Amino acid sequence: MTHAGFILAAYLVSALVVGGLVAWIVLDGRAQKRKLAELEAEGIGRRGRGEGGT
Amino acid sequence: MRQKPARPKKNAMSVVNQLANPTRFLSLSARILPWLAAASAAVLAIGLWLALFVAPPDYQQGDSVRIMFVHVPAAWLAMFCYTLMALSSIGSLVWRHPLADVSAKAAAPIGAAFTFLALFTGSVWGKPMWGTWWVWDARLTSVLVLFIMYLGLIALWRAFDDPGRAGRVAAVLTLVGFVNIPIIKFSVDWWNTLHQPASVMRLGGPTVHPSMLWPLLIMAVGFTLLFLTLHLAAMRTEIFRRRVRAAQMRAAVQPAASVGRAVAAHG
Amino acid sequence: MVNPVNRFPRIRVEADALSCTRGGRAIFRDISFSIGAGRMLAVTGPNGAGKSSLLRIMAGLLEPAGGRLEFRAESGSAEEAESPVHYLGHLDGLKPAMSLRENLRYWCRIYDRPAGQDDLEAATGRLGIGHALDLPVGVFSAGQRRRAGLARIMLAPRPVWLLDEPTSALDRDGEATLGKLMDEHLQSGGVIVAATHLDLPVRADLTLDMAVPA
Amino acid sequence: MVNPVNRFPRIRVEADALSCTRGGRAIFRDISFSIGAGRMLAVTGPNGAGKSSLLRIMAGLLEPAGGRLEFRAESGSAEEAESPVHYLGHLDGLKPAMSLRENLRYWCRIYDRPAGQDDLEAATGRLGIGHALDLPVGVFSAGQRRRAGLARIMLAPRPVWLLDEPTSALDRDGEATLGKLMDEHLQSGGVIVAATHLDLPVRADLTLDMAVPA
Amino acid sequence: MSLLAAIIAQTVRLGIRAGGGALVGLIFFLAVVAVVPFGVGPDLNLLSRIGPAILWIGVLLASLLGLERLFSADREDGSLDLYIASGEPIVLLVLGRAVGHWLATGLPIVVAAPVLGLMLNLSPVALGAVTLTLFAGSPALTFIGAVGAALTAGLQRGGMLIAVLVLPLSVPVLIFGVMATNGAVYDPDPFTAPFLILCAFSLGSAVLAPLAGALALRVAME
Amino acid sequence: MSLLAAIIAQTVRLGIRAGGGALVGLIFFLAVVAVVPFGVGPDLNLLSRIGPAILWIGVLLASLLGLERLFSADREDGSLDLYIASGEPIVLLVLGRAVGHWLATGLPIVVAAPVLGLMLNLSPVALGAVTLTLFAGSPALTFIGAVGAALTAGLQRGGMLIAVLVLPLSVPVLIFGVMATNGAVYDPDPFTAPFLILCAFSLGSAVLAPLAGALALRVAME
Ligand code: HEM
Ligand SMILES: Nc1ncnc2c1ncn2[C@@H]1O[C@H](COP(=O)(O)OP(=O)(O)OP(=O)(O)O)[C@@H](O)[C@H]1O
Ligand SMILES: Nc1ncnc2c1ncn2[C@@H]1O[C@H](COP(=O)(O)OP(=O)(O)OP(=O)(O)O)[C@@H](O)[C@H]1O
Ligand SMILES: [Mg+2]
Ligand SMILES: [Mg+2]
Repeated sequence: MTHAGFILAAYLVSALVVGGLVAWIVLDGRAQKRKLAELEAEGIGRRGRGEGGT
Repeated sequence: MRQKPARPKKNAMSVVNQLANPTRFLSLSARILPWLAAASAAVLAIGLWLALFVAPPDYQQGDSVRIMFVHVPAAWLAMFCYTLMALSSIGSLVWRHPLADVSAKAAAPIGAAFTFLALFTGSVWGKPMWGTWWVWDARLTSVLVLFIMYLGLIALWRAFDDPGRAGRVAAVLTLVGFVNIPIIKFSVDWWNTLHQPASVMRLGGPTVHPSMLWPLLIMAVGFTLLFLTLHLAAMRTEIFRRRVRAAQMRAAVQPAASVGRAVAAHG
Repeated sequence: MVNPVNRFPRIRVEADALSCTRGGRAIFRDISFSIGAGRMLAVTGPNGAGKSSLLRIMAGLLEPAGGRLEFRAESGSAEEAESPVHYLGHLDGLKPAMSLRENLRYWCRIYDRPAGQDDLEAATGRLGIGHALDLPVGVFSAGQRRRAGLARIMLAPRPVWLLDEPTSALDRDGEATLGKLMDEHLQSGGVIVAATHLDLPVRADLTLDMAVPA
Repeated sequence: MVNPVNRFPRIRVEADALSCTRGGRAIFRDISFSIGAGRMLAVTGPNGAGKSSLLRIMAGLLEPAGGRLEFRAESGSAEEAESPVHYLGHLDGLKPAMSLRENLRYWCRIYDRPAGQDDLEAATGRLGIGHALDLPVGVFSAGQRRRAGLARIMLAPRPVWLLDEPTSALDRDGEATLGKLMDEHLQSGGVIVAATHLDLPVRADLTLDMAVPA
Repeated sequence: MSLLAAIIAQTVRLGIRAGGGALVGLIFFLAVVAVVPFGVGPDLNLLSRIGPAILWIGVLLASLLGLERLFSADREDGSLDLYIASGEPIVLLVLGRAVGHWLATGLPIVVAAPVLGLMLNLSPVALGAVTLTLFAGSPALTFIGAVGAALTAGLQRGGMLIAVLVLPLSVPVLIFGVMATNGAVYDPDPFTAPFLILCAFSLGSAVLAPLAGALALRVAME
Repeated sequence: MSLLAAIIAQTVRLGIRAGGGALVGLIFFLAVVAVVPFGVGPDLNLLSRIGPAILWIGVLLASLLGLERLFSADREDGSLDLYIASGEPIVLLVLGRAVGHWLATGLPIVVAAPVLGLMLNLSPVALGAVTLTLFAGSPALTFIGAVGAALTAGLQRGGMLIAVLVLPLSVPVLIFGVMATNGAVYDPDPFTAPFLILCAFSLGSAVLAPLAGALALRVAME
């Protein structure tokens, strides 16, 4: 292949960026879910006495 | 128990209203998400195989043309994502649609990532093709400006600690930016055609041959599916984040809403 | 100009099932009241109950999450173009670098009630800050600043006064003056809504106690 | 670490003919007092009399224009390197973006009194903000913020407490806790100087009334 | 009208008073422009070639950074609350503040520009051209910046964030400003067209920016 | 030592946390550098010639403007009062805040500089040289800026005023920085001497700036 280095760099970095994005979204999502579960276990989840919110 | 503000505007749009319910959105998206993820993985796999092994090298550009198969979809999505954010911003400003905020906020980092990819793959392609990593060409600079706008939006979001306020303020900026993008594009075009050194090669080149067009289109579909998957997942995360925040605030500050009744002073 | 009667229309303020959400959190709900010209509503409740939030909604600074709020002319007088309310919050809206005179002049121009030399001197004199008319507001003590805020309200008559902790930062003498001003305003047909957790210098006709239900 | 006796030296605070000038204006002059370990001085007076200014001088935040201020060890104990005072002013010195735990940890490191998990939980628990340890301080209400300031003082024992309007923003329950903390501090040989224009939850041994001379 | 005049007058007064930003903006402009020759080196030909660009970029930065307190001060001292409660249109507040800020800060900078141009070895024609284009174009910068100031009014750390938000939006103004200046100096290049576009930017932003700024202030109240 | 570490750690954390200035500083740097070619024109030869200067000026502005809240935040939230009342030396506070700020804001900018250098068509040698000199010289900018931040801690309009106070002081750093960079690229020019002077600036300011800053904070207390 001609320009193999450039092609490799382009695809590798694309994979890294997309992979990083996926990892971030998945991990962040899990962390938020875990926190919400903890709060709900303490009885202050969204079905606590309050209301509203998104 | 959940109380909907009685907004006449909202009543007029009951379909949107149904989707506006984050809980419904969560259950719906949970069902769609696995399929969407699988579909994007499959299409991307096919696309990559075509792009890397099937598509012929270009007679002028050699194998480096394979960069196109990531570069062009990334560039398209960079623009698509901003359009989506602008639409969401209208949703959050006009209808105060709670999911619109979430959608715009979740899209910004993804859009920034795709814009970065377009810039990066373009540079990596430019080095062998033009002999330089970067030229101040009209199209390139427009993408750079778009990238800075994404970053500015992300910074603005991070600067507020109240997500509701952040969402509405960012929506205003998104729309202002959207109005400005054509102006920027057009002025950059003119700027560049006046000053452009003749040595810089025109983008686009010869019309694309079908043997390259198909892989390109499939990659574009794959990228779009990937974007939708990521966006949906990020929206879910954002909803959870807001629920966590609301619950924490409730725990810290005040357990429930006050009520009260006016009574005449005795005597 | 300073004729105390009929400087403004007689107004009735009505709230119906107002609710308020801030930062995604429900602050209060189902607040209703109705108060007519010449009467005063005291809003009480513990810290964080939402007293200030209610006043901000009435001043048009916050969107209510639900419910209805209305300022209705009692006599069938024509709709006024200008807003009927004066808001006195925790902040006094004075530019520290400008003198008291300049600050008051500015607000009079915003309210479109040009105030003459005399009006300024009368109002500030009554509030005990007449001598400070040409001092920059930045050097005022908290109490003086509060009095300057009251002078702003006095200079442009409007029917509805929304007072958030009006006695805060005032010493005894300032409180007495405030009481007199409030009395006069009620007498001339104005409405007062005052949020407080201390005693007010004027007896309220109606009390709204905001509290979290047990 | 939390042994209440002899965590700090017994100190006597003496002021002699202190005077204060701010922005070129004389705020007060000729303030003298002397107060020993285990006793409390209440500083009272109308708005603008200079109560806060006096406390700031004692905390080393303002230079006195004249006079002398001394913190003297009562027992002949060796001079301590560290400053003997804790200052609780209108501002609480908390970073809104950081959690309560991070904020308190930071101050403990500044005071060089490393606080363990337990100390933090004990102090905040007593003040009724234990559940908020991991929340950013920015979302606290004024009362909670005040309690966080008290927790900072509790965590690093020092003999002299300078409290400026300590009850402000506290509700009844918070005031009671503050009273207990002040009592304990006096009992263990500390000194308290508190500026206020409201009632304090603890009876002062000495009162300094800073009336403006007529 | 009297309302708008009152707002403009107050803004100008606050700007030029001690502690106001007008003088600081001017000095900042001087400092930024003066620093460039140190960085680029003392090549006079090069300097005169990029001189108009330097002046334009200096004006851009100085106008953006000075806007920081335009609305956040109003928010912090409570006058924004009072203004909104007064029921007058917020658009007029934004318009008045922006115009006042340009009069107090932008205009002095434009007037100072030719002096600095001398230091950058600009020809007389270039001096005139750069002053004229700055005069026509700097209002657009202020108006666009005012939107940024309104967006960040509720925040503590305004300055740099405003610049970040607004720099990409000001690129067209910069492009046409420099283009018109060069058009006046170098013969084949056009002057009239970019200059008219520059004026159009200023006029257009004078209409649109107050609307967007008012929306931003309104929406950020909460 | 633990005291200094605590201050540095807190500053870094506040900087990189949401709402902190580190990210904004980086984007500001990117935006400023990207805006210059729109003024100067897309001529790559010219850009590569003035590239190091652009990068240095960008770093200068980004470091100075980001310093705005370094001490005024401490003042507004009362932690400056508490720190002084605690009896610990103010010099350490200034030192810790400055070091923390450089770690959170300055370092990322230095790391990003070569990427932007690519866009300005710098040669590999120039890229290396500009990164190295920025690394050696940017602490001096932060320290000098910290003095300005301390001077303006009590004032509302921080950002631009800091820049005005500090720009003249930073000009020597800038000059030697660009000089050393050019020295590495163009053969006859010297590199070692200006580079050593640059390092001396950083070291000297690390000693002097905390002293001056502490004095300024003390005086601004009143
Ligand atoms: C950093 C550098 C670059 C950036 C930011 C960039 C940006 C873009 C953008 C935004 C598009 C989508 C345009 C549209 O659909 O309207 C695009 C498409 C394209 N780019 Fe690039 N590009 C860069 C470098 C390159 C290079 C070096 C080449 C090849 C020599 C190249 C070839 C193409 C091609 C063939 C297309 C698709 C054809 C078309 O839609 O016109 N690009 N690029
Ligand atoms: N900008 C805001 N974002 C989110 N929550 C807020 C905001 N402002 C206030 N709150 C919350 O709203 C609640 C009500 O606040 P409000 O100021 O109306 O109370 P209040 O009754 O006036 O109390 P106080 O007696 O202390 O004045 C408080 O719990 C407060 O934490
Ligand atoms: N930074 C300053 N510069 C100039 N004068 C000041 C400054 N701070 C306060 N003053 C003035 O000093 C006087 C005393 O202020 P101080 O805050 O000590 O009063 P105080 O007794 O604590 O009043 P309060 O009961 O309102 O707390 C006031 O008249 C005030 O205007
Ligand atoms: Mg209140
Ligand atoms: Mg006081």
